[in-house]
Amino acid sequence: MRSGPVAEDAVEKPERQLGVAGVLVVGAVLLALTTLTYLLHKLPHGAWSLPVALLIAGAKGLLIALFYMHLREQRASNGLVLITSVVFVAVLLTVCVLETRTRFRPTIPPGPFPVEALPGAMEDPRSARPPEPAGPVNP
Amino acid sequence: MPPEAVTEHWGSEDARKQAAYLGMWVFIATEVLLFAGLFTAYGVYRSVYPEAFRAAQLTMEVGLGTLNTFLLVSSSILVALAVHAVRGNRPGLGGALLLAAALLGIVFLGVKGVEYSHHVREGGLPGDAYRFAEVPRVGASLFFTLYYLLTGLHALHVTVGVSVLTVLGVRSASGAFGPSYATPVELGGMYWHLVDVIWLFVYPILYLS
Amino acid sequence: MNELLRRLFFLPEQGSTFAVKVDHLHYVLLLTTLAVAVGIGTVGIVFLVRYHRRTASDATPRVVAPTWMEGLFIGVPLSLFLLWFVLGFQQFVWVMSPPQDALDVYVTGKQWMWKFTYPGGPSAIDTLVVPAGRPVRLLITSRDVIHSFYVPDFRMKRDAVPSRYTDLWFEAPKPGRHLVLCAEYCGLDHSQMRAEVVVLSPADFESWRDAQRRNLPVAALPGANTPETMAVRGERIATAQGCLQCHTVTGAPHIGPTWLGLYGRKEPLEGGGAVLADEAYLTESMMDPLAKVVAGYAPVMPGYHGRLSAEDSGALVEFIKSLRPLRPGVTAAEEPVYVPTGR
Amino acid sequence: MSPPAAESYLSDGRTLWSWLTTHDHKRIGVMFLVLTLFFFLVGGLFALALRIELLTPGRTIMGHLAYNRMFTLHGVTMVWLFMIPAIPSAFGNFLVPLMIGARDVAFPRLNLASVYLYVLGASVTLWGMFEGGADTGWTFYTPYSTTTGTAVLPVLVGVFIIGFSTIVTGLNFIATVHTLRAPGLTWMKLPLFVWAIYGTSIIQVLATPVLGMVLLLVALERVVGAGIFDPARGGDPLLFQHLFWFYSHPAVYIMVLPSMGVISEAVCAFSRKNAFSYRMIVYSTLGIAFVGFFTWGHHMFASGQSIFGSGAFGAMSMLVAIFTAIKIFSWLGTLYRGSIAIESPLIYTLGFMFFLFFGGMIGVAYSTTSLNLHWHDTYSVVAHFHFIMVGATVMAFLGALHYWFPKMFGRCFPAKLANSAAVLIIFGFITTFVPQFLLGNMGMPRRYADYPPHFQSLHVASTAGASLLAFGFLIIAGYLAWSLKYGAVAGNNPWGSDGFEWRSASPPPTHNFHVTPEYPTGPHEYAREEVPHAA
Ligand code: HEA
Ligand code: HEA
Ligand code: HEC
Ligand code: CUA
Ligand SMILES: [Cu+2]
Repeated sequence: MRSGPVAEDAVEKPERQLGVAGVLVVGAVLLALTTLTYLLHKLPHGAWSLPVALLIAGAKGLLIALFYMHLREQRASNGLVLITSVVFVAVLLTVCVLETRTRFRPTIPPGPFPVEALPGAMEDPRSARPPEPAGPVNP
Repeated sequence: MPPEAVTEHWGSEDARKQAAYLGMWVFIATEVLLFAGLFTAYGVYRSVYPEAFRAAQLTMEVGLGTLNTFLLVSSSILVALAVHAVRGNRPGLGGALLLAAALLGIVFLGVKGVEYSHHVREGGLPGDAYRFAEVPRVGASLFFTLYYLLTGLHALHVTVGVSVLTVLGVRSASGAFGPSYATPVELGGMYWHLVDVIWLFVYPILYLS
Repeated sequence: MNELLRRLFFLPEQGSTFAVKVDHLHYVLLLTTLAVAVGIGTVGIVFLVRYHRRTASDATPRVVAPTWMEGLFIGVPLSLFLLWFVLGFQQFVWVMSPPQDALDVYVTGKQWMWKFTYPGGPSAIDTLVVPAGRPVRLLITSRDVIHSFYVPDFRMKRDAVPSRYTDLWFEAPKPGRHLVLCAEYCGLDHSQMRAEVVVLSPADFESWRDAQRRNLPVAALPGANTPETMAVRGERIATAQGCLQCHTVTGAPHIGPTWLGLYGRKEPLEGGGAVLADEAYLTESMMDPLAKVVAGYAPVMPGYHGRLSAEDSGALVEFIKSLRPLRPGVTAAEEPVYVPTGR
Repeated sequence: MSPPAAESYLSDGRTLWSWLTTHDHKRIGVMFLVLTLFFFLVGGLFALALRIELLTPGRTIMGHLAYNRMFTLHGVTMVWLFMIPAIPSAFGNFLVPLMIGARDVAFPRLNLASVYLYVLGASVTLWGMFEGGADTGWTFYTPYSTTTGTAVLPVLVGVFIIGFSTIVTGLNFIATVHTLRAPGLTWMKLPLFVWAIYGTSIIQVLATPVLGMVLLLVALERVVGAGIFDPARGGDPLLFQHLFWFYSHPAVYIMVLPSMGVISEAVCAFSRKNAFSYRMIVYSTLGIAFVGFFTWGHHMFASGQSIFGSGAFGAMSMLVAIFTAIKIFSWLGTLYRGSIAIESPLIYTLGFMFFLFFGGMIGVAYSTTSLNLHWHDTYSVVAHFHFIMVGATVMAFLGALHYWFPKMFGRCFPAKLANSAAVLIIFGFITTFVPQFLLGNMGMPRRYADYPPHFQSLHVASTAGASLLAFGFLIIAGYLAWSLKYGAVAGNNPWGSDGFEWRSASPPPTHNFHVTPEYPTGPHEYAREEVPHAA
């Protein structure tokens, strides 16, 4: 029924396809990055270890998306879909974490509630009072 | 070969391909957001109970986790090669590579099973069943629950991926695909890469640092 | 003017300093909305009449909004909205930051009652007594699900979240009584989880508190004759009938099993089996205690058949039902500084 | 009466089987229409039961438990079984391919699958209703939803499955709009309804998976005690609220964006004018889809959320409100110098604009944070969202039903009767929900089976209004059903609309077009030679 191309230009940019060598090189980089993550973990590490590990994971993800999932060969809209989803994951995560971090606990005068042992604490661990300081640990 | 009617519906071969890719990417976006809830829960609770999470993390078996990472990354490489082979008109080779990747996926699941059995023995079970004496309950119990949810949901995806790869591998080996019709292999491959990428993020947050 | 607008918009009495403040913003917003509504309505009607279709083939010009007009569409509402937001958020921050010298009261919500406790005593159920003209800070928590402490006259509410304290402060300028409602859905009797704030003059408040500390009944309080809830009545009967000589409400077993958390629990029976402690079983246990004896206890409880009226036993059941286990995690006393909790 | 068109999608196979196995987007749209109307009726019956119970304080016809279940089921049915699928899945499916000159949606088989997913999810939910139904409210707040003894699980699972159905529909529309536009139909010539559906699809695809996850977590907590939100294990009930509203705030735009699309079409068609500001409507659609994701915390101002969080969410809510304002002004502007025909779709359109404005302004008032502390979880909120969801979205739904009824079935309905029914609905609406807003001002909390007596008079007014509404809907149902069979044959373009969907026959043939249409201009450009005229 219809004729002529869609309103879009060509889908793929075939000249950007990887050859076997390319695929293998990307693969080697991926394996190397994985090893790097593991080695960094072996080193003594502190507050930065998680961001660094996530950064490496992000780099690996980017490589896979671009080359193995052929984003590089495809229209920009496809990349946009991926970027949007990642952005919204980031939004959800950061906003929730930031919100929890910025809550204030009110000052508490001597409370009326010495937290009593719960009934049935012995037989059902579910309702048991946690052994460690109840509630969140302060930074 | 795509049936004649399909191209008519699409108007052009390019449109058909683009729709397939775009549809797959949108699907991938939904998968990413499906995991977002769990990642958020992890982020929030980790920031609330840093010590408990650290303590729980120290009991993870990093070796097995790393092994699994290597397994998935290698299988991804195999899948990428398979797509290349199919596009280059060697569907037989492509099929073999796909089946090999599926095999790695199965090994991954096996390793995961071994890990689970260790946790079960220790009592590091999710939710109500938590009995792990080594780590305090509050917070750590959340860590283990999240651990099971993240890895469990991921394992579910691996299982689906393995079946997809197997079907595609068999069909490819029997010559169903070729340079002019590689879309199913490409889409299946994308799914498998997605499974891999999600693991790449699950691995550091659960096992490392 | 204030009074007129308040009545026009069906707002309740202004029982707190915050209510007075926030109502002004309230009026501004509602009046602007009405004004713009009139504007939009007029424009719409004028267009309808003026440009009414006359023939099926009326010619119409192509009209496109000029850019400056698009700018107005965005700019005018946006600046108004942001202005309102700034004003409102200032009030919000003010009302979320309790002053230093506030009187503290603990508020515990549980299905379906409010309990108020003053540090150092006393405590009361469903009636919160506060002095007029002094800021009061409520430290709110819940023992089971989320509730919300809502006083329409104060124009504010705050959720009671299990395992955590939230706070709310207010200052009631003059003595009076204000209805407290639960505004977060919490189950069966959510709609009946009511209480009352009684504002007394400072002197009355002090004498009330003294009397309370010396353990006078709540009913003696001037003006506070709230209808007794079933659960409260049950508590009184339990004391009067001597149930509490054998049963505790704290969770500790005594001669008989504790009542805390009894309702809904599966009780193991002497001689095997178990029974779900529902209303029927509770009533049966009072009337014919030996029918089912709880494992590990001697069958010593007297039967109360004929000694308790149907209403009394109903009240006792309600009282037992109200004794829900406390959810853990309520933290003990803290240093008097604000610290980020992380949650 | 002779059948309207000799050969149409309706006559192409008349067996039930041919409907159940169809891949035709038009038939799928009609099936969704029937299903969602059915659930609108169910939800409406729940609503009437609610209103009757609230007639008097204390017990009127049901106890607390029954009431609690009733409003939960009312909310769940109306939101997930009616409102969210109503316009996109029914009218979107029917119209989007017609409007972009395509033969079908991109993935017809997936489209059929989404019908079956919807039916499956709806059946599970219905089964849950027969099991007694949940009593958690449509928001499923933990820890109540994880501890109550009612049949929460089937409802959760049902909604979870319906979520997949909406995801599939959204995915399909995105791919369709991207790849199946007819030659020459560029993005900035797309009908505004298509833009609206496109924006909606983006939200559906991005937000719904999060809902799926959070429902799954609640279900797991109920079944195996996963305990992610359980305070006894250090969990945070507020995290549930964050995840839930991350979906549900954007979801309110899933409900309102498609209806905005309907209104954009109807305003143009019935004033014979181009859109006053096409560009702004398009950008604001995308703006809502994007900024709508940053405001979810405005449902949690009173919950113990941090003050900073409340401030940020409040400010973002102000931003998202602007986009709606732009649209309302553009629609008003479209009427300017038009040739306005007062037909029932236009009456609904005017109602829509007015009620959306009111409801929206109440929303803006909430976002000032300080006012929210009084209004939160009172009947004011109930009024806010019914203003938008009934006053606006249901109006738009009815408008769409009337506007496209001839398109879908090739028949006209009695116009005078339709106009009076529309006016009746608007009056009924005002009497039902304005009193609710005032109740909220008085401080009447929502989800109350029983209330202190001083609230009664307004409740009585509201109930009276609800019965007017019900009466109005009955009339509409009556004459539409009658017209299906006995209505006058409509002809291809009874309204004389220049919307692209009218370029095929009414009802359209199975393959939509006999000749591929051409698109020299955008839709609704009436200032040119050769525009269609009303019959
Ligand atoms: C389709 C549904 C829909 C839509 C579109 C909206 C739109 C908006 N909503 Fe609403 N909302 C709901 C459905 C919806 N809402 C539901 C269901 C709930 C309750 C959930 C529950 O708890 O069960 C809720 C609750 C809710 C709350 C929480 C209330 C509470 O529980 O405390 C808030 C708070 O900020 C809010 C805000 C807004 C805002 C700012 C908008 C904005 O998008 C509105 C924008 C529109 C306008 C602003 C009107 C147009 C403006 C003009 C024409 C300009 C006027 C010009 C001048 C003033 C110069 N909504
Ligand atoms: C789209 C959503 C939607 C719609 C359309 C409605 C429609 C109505 N709602 Fe609903 N409502 C909600 C969404 C909706 N509601 C939500 C989300 C809640 C919150 C739930 C919660 O707290 O968890 C709520 C809560 C809610 C409450 C508050 C309960 C409480 O908090 O205690 C009340 C009370 O009056 C109410 C009333 C009504 C009424 C009278 C209508 C009327 O407009 C209904 C009129 C409809 C009919 C009477 C049906 C008649 C239909 C036919 C006869 C067939 C028609 C057929 C054709 C047209 C072909 N609703
Ligand atoms: C002499 C002590 C004594 C007194 C007084 C007493 N009880 Fe008991 N009660 C017991 C003992 C012992 C048991 C456990 C054995 C049994 O089930 O009979 C018990 C069991 C019960 C149970 C069942 C508890 C469970 O865990 O299953 C209920 C309910 C109860 N009592 C209510 C009451 C009420 C109400 C009163 C007062 C009106 C009361 N009791 C007075 C000793 C007492
Ligand atoms: Cu407590 Cu509602
Ligand atoms: Cu919202």
